[in-house]
Amino acid sequence: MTEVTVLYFATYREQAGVSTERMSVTGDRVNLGELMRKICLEHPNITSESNKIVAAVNEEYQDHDHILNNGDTVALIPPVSGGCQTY
Amino acid sequence: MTEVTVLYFATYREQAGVSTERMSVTGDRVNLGELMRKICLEHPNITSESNKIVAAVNEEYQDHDHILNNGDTVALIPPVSGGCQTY
Amino acid sequence: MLTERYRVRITEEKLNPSDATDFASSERHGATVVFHGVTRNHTDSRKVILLEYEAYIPMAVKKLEEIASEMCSKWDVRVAIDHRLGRVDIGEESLVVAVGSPHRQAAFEAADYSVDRIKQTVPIWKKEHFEGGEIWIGDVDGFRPLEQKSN
Amino acid sequence: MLTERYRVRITEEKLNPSDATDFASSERHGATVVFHGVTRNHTDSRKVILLEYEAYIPMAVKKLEEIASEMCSKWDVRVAIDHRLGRVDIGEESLVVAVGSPHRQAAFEAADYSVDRIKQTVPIWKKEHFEGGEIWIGDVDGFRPLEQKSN
Repeated sequence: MTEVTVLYFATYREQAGVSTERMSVTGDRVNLGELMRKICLEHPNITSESNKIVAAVNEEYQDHDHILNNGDTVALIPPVSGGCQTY
Repeated sequence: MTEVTVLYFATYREQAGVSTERMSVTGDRVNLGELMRKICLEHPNITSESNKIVAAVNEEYQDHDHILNNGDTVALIPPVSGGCQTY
Repeated sequence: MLTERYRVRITEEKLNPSDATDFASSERHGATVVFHGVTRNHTDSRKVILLEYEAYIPMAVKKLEEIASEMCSKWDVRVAIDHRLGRVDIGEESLVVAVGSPHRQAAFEAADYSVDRIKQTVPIWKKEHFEGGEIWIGDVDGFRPLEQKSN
Repeated sequence: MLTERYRVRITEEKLNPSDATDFASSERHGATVVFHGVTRNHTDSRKVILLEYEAYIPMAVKKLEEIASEMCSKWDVRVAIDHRLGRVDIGEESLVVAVGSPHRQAAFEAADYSVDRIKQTVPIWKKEHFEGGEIWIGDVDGFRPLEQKSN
């Protein structure tokens, strides 16, 4: 059993209808990809495929095979667009 | 007989010891090169060779074969260095 | 010493470019290049009303610091990066990057580079409010979150 | 209309970068790049005390206007160029170029280009006062007065 805090921003926040929540995944060596699948099942309004979602664990981007620890903070990160309007 | 006003800036001003003067060159179709030779004879402290001096006539850079007119303003232009210190 | 060569800020206040410029300057410097990212009244043919910025603040600060630190290690520069959040009206700055250097080429290159990098990794998003709707803008192609993980 | 897209100034007063930035901005613009040329405390190993700028003012204004006009024809930009004359102390600006554009790449390119061009054709000179002497600085290699005569 792995329990984490999940943060939603921008598009994901609006689609999930929540900005932060606690979430538990059964199992010992749960990876980021499994958590994303669970999130997409619980929030069917999230339009991205779970394997395409970029996420950060404890403020660092991680691949989906990254193993989660109890107490981690996981943030779903939509494509970023800071800076300015122009390319 | 061609009479012009001559302006000296920066290094040339200090070498000539004057910032502006009237100068006459005998002849009808006097070119800029001839004026530069005369200037260098009259101001022996100017260290540049006369044929290397860049000059502007009426605020426009000209080649040394440019023909002068009575009343022209001729400026001796040292290599410029506006902007900033760095390249 | 290294930490004094840059500073980053994320704020809801109006940005102050001259403050960033002052931070980036030094008696050793001959050049400062200041980039202002400003809300524009259009995107392609859409008429923009305002932009609204949101960030994952602690991670955005961390990523901006990584970019500033990277600039200081690649070039002989001092760097101030300020990003605004919340509503940013037309003509107002969302981003100010000030880069000072002994040499102007380094200042230009580092400033240009910083704007590219900000679009690749910093978790800040904008919602464009235009005539007739609103949309979250994301640059899927530019987004390169994992490129720099080893930092 | 063309003449309203740029303005140039030569002055003995301290330069005001935010005034130049304001001139270069527009509701159409997403980016402004501001270059500050600043007196530095050294040239190679010489300790610089101050710089002193002199110009052939009417011709310098004309050449700066040619450069600004050229920038506006090559890029979609608005341009303000301010050059200071007389004594410019360490840390003070001798040159401010503000370039606004809908697109940041144009603003960066045009700003960088302007500084190169200013060093090629504009009759402004500086005397460097350093510890132990003074010297007129001239960039013999960079000076390209006749390249653009046809303008």
